Amino acid sequence: QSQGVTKDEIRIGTIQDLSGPLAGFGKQARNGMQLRVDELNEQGNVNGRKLKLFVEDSGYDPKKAVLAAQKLVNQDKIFIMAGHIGTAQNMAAMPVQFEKNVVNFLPITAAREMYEPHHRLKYSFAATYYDQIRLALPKMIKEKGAKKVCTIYQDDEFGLEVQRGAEAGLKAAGMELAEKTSYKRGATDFSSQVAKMKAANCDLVVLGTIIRETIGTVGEARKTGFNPTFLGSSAAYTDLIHKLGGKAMDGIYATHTAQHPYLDEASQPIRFWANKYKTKFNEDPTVFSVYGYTIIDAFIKAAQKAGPNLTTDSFVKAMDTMTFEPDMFGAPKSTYTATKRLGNDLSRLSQIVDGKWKVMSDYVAP
Amino acid sequence: MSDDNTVLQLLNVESAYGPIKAIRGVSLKVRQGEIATVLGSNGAGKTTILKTISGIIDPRKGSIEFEGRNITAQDPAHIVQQGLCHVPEGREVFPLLSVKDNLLMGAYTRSDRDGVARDIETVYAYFPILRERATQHAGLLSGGQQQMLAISRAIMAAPKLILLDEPSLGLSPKLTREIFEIVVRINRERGTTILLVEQNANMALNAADYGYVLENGRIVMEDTCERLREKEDIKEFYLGLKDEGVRGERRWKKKKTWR
Amino acid sequence: MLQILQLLLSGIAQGCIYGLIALGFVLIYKATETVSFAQGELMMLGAFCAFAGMSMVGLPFWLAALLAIAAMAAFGVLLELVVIRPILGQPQFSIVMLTIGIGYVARGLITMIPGIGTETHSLAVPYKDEIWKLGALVVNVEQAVIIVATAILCGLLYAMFRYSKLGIAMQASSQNQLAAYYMGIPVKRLNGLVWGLAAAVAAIAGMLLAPITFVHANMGFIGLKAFPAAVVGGFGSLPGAIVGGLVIGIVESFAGFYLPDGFKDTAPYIVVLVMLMVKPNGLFGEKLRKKV
Amino acid sequence: MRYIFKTSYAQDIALAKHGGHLFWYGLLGALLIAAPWLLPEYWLAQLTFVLIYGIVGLGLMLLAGFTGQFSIGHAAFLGTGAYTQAVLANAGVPFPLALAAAAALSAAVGVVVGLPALRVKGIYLGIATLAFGFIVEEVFARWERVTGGNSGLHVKSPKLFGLDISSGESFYIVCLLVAVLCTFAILNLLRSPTGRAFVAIRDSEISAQSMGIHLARYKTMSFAISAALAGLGGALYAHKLSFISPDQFNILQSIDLLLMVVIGGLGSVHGAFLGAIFLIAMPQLISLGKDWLPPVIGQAPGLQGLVYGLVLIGFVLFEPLGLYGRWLKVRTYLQLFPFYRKGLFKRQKAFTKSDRLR
Amino acid sequence: MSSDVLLSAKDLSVRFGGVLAVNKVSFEVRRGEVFTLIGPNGAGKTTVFNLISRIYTPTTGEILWHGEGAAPIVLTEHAPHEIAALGIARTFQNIELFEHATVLHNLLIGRHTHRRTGFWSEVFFTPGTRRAEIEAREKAERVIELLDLQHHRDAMVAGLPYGVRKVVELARALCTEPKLLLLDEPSSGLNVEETADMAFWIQDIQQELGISVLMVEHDMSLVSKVSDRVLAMNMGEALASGSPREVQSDVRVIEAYLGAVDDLSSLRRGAS
Ligand SMILES: Nc1ncnc2c1ncn2[C@@H]1O[C@H](COP(=O)(O)OP(=O)(O)OP(=O)(O)O)[C@@H](O)[C@H]1O
Ligand SMILES: Nc1ncnc2c1ncn2[C@@H]1O[C@H](COP(=O)(O)OP(=O)(O)OP(=O)(O)O)[C@@H](O)[C@H]1O
Ligand SMILES: CC(C)C[C@H](N)C(=O)O
Ligand SMILES: [Mg+2]
Ligand SMILES: [Mg+2]
Repeated sequence: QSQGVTKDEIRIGTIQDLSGPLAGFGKQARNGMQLRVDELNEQGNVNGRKLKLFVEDSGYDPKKAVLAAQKLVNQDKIFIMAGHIGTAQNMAAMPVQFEKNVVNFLPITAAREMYEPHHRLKYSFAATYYDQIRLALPKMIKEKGAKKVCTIYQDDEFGLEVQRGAEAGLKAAGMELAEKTSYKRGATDFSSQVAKMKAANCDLVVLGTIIRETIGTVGEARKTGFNPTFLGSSAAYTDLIHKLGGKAMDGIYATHTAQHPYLDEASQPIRFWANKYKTKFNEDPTVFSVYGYTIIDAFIKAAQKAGPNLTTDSFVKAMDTMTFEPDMFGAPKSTYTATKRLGNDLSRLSQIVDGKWKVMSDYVAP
Repeated sequence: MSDDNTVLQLLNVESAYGPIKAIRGVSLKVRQGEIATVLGSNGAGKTTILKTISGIIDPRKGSIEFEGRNITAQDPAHIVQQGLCHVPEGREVFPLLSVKDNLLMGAYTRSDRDGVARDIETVYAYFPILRERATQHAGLLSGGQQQMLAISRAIMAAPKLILLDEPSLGLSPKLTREIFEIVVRINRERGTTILLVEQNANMALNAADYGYVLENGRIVMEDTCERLREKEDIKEFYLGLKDEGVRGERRWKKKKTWR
Repeated sequence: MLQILQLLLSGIAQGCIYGLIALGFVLIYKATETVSFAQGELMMLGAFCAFAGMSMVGLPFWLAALLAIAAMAAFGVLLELVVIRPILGQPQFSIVMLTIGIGYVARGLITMIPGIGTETHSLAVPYKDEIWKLGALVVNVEQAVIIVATAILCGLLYAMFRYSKLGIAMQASSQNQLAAYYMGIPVKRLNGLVWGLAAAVAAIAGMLLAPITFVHANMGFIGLKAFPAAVVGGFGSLPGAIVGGLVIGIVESFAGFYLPDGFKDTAPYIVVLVMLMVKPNGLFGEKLRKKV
Repeated sequence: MRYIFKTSYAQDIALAKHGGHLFWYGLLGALLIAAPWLLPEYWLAQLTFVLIYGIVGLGLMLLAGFTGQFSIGHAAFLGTGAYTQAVLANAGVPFPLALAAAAALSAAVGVVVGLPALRVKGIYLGIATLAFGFIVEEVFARWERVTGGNSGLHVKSPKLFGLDISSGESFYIVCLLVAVLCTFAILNLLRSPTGRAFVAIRDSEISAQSMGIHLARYKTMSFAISAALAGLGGALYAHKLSFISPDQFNILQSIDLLLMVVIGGLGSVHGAFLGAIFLIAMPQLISLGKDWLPPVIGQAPGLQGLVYGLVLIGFVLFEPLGLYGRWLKVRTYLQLFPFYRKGLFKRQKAFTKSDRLR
Repeated sequence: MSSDVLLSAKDLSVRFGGVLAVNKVSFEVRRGEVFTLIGPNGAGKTTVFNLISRIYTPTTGEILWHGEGAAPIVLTEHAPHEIAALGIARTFQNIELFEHATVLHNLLIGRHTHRRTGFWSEVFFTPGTRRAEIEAREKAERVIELLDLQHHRDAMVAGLPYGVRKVVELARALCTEPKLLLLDEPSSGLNVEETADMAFWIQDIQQELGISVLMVEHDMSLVSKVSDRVLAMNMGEALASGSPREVQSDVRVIEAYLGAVDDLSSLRRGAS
């Protein structure tokens, strides 16, 4: 009998950034998860068990993440850690969980470390930043006939993933990196980084950035009359970019997996779902709400399959034979095995066209 | 009982620092235009009385009236604005302001510019050194010079009542004498009432009209200064006349303990 | 060459912001000898006020700005009244602690506003994204505005402390509260005034900064770079604050460009250390020493 | 009210001033030793953190509370200790050695950071230390070969003479031991010439000097000791958290440490630990409390900071002397219970003078 | 005893910006004597003290210290904190005590120059340290007794009245067991009675303890009672020196410093 599972309750823990630079994401992810949990508890249960979600705030700070993990694992005795946001944060928290045999289930970050090196308690769901950029970059270069490629990245595990992806992509295209700049987590002034890239007169910039940094960088560039092609990762694929950045953001590209649910153009089921979300949290859902929702959904499916005697082992066994069909949000089919712990490696490309993300390419596999 | 010309009146005031009672039920009265003095040995509570009057310490008991208005435990600044100025023990100048600015701060409560200008001149006349050092940081003045500055600030304030706490502290004999002449002049010419605390009892008893004797927190004697000057034990303990006798014995005791 | 000018320019603009925040520090320091760690947060609040005024109430920029300044000034006074005054006269350090506490509260409160606190907003200033081209040199108006505003503010405050009775009294009460009371200086009221002023200055800084770093709960942390600014200039000197700010800003922008990553963020602190070694009292701070 | 009649100088020097002390501290000690059997795992972990922060607090207390030098960069020392420990432990160096090294290295850094203290005072020193703090943090972030940069560093579980002491209980005991030793060291120091020299420097540098106290030497020493303790704390912290990254040692951490000693009560050894308890318990209490609040408030992210700030403000307002000050009052109250006079603790009007002249 | 001179200052001068605070002042303090500086306010007396205790450095001139050992020591070659170790202790004009420590604590700090314990022995509080501590307290206790401070032993300095603080400061200076004691206005803020005590104490210090005293004082009764020789200064310059009586009768001193000594009755009301 694993911790966090009683005869009528399953305890799920998650750590979100509710107060830091990614607060915009964290809250929505939490809401998405909560929504699915409540749905289940209203409509039924998992083999007679209700779900209980324990949320902690990390403020996008690895240390807080560890403390939060220790609390969730040792005090709240969660059965599983689901949808923990942030690469560095996950890296920090995982050991705590693994010590107590708690699965790290579909963290909201697409770093390779989420399933590599292999560990039986690691499950990750989306194409990695590394692959996203590695695949998208050469196409971009060809398409735009770019001569000089630069990168700006957050100097932590996340940023580095993007950076490495870019280098790999360039190698494929047989090019060298013209200039690489980095910034500290939570930085607000990017003038000198931009100046550097401008001086190296780059015509394509890979963004290892998230929300504010993306806007800050692009904004600063536009101001100083520096207009290269911008390519971001799924970390930058968020409506916040064009909401905050305004028209200055038009034209930038980002790779991603799930899609932002623009209500006016969304399909009927999504609109229905969105309304439920809106009535519950009175704000529009975003792509991160979708992440949160689908993560819990996946958990439920797996837990169902694991059967009435739910333990970490039975869950892992069930999970390792799972296949998730494409859902209404347009996420591709994903499968897991005892050795393959990345759901799928498909990603696509979008661009902001007059204030909205427009899908530019279909899913591509490495 | 406060007859009309009473400026300041304390009714059994009691002040303490935490658990330590510094003054116990002190009642005293200062009349319009007079110079009153409080004598007392170290730690008797003289400074405490003055601090209590100007609201630096809130009394535990008792009341303080200034010109009939009750000023017990009010905000010090407010009390001063009523026309009462306190020259504290140990100078308390503004170390990083120029001497000139210090003087101007003395006149903070005043709004008559030319009046202030005139008084600055008067003060400079009393203490030429202050004019010389007008632009120097007050903190760099010598002890005595700071004392002059402190007194001058009070003059600048042109108050109705001045509380003087050991004005002669660290002043040369000549200046001590001059200070007292100035005090007396201010009192006579401007009719400023003055409450004086002074270790130099001899000076005090000559300059003042009325005196109180304070011993560990209580007033043990009060009378006009003429009479006080004549009292035996005043002579002995405060004027230091009639030295041998008592002191001789204490001396002998001390030698014994020391070996 | 042009490159350098461009860097210089953005350095100066950034520096002015530091200077502007430092101005707040110095203001409070001169008048109360406490170091306010809440200055950055006050700035943040100011920015949010303006944002609220414009986006929610839908006021025109100038009106919103004025209101924000007024509101913050009032808030500053209130803050002093409720939080600072009760422990006036306690060791400076407890007051410093208070300001830190205020910082936490401000950040917390803002963050707690549902749907607004956690988001990042942009302040739609009329001159947003406008740029002047001087030849090839790009001056963007946001920065120009900052520079001008800073200069004016500094001038005004300097005059106040140097010449006005009020300003001198403020310094007096910071140097020796007791004596200030003896002189009948209304120390408490002056403190209230100072905090009001400081908050207003912060509000201005906030609104000037908003177009560049956006409005969000943690924008106040930039205040940490304003400390070096204030120190380089010599804590307690208003022009010093600005000059210090400029030094920091410029060094930063050049370090960011010419030096490897990481130096950009540390440059200000290296500068301040060097400064303290060679000139312990900063550029404008005078050498003080107790006479015994 | 208890009156102590001193009959010998030894009594004046003794740590425990009377039987009562012995009894109560003995009891405390017993409870602490029994803790692993009394407390559930999670709370024991919290207690361990209290001890760790307490050790750091001791150091900062010595510096800020007794020598009057405020450091706003103390996290740097914490970090130095933590990274030294992490690197050495991962390299398989025995725990005690690593610990010693951590303390020593931090002390060395402390000496360097102490240098400006010889020339600058008050706010200037504060900023100088703050600057050092930032620089050291950046070093942790940039020196990737050793520290693993911003992606952080995992710390192998500590081994003492072959046996693993990573389990909550055993590691707690280790921390307890270190904490107790450090406390005694500090107490001893404070009741001997060195300690008095520190206090002298705090109160009046000029006359300290004229009493023959070598300011530079003692200030540096104070910094070194303080840093060493922070280093020790950091080393233990590294193991307890088992993951360290540069931004764990940023300015906010430094400020927290400072808050700790101030809330605990500057100038009292108890204060260090009381402050630590506060620092650790606070977030716990908040996160416990927030379940009772309506979700709009309870779930709001800002709550943590808000409450923290409010409590801090409350403290400074009602107890500028910190927890220890409050404790003293409570004790006095109990001691002279029937005769307690109202207004005995009524705060005097107080007035400050310029710190710039000292 | 090499010579009977303990400390000698040769044309000392120091200038602060425009102010020539001390100007070519020379004097000698002999072993076992009480030597007094008098002079109007701002004459430069305290500055002379500050020069000796190395708080200021003279612009010109030198100060020689004839401690034990034949060769005199040039004070200006020593750091401020070394002065105490040489055997020179001082008090300050406006008291500089350790406010937040008890009287006893203050005195113990005074013992600093005699510390024998090392850092580690203190950390472990070895028996040696314990012994040293007890000894320090015994020494302090004798001073406390001499100056009648028993009553205040464990009181916080912050709470003491001005007069007592003066005495505590003297006590602290004595605890360093100096050869030369610099007293800056020891009697200011004391009333006649206390001043008389101070006089006795100074005499005890000189005669019983054999400590030489260099004193600045404005109270002429005290000066003439205790001092062997007096140097009068004015505007930073030496004005006159010699026995108390000689100096007090010097016209320039009277003119600049003492003022006409007529009776005080002219102050009284009614007296025209
Ligand atoms: N800040 C304080 N804290 C505690 N006790 C104090 C404080 N200030 C004064 N006292 C006590 O109050 C009593 C009166 O002190 P006060 O300074 O009024 O005496 P005083 O007559 O002015 O002495 P002096 O002539 O030396 O100035 C003294 O016994 C002193 O110990
Ligand atoms: N650090 C300084 N900077 C500038 N001027 C100074 C400094 N120290 C002393 N002075 C000036 O030097 C002169 C002598 O000062 P000093 O303190 O020696 O006088 P003093 O003889 O002690 O007078 P008092 O009897 O009033 O104490 C004074 O005019 C003072 O203003
Ligand atoms: C949700 C993501 C934006 C988080 C980010 N990719 C990170 O790894 O830190
Ligand atoms: Mg007094
Ligand atoms: Mg003097």
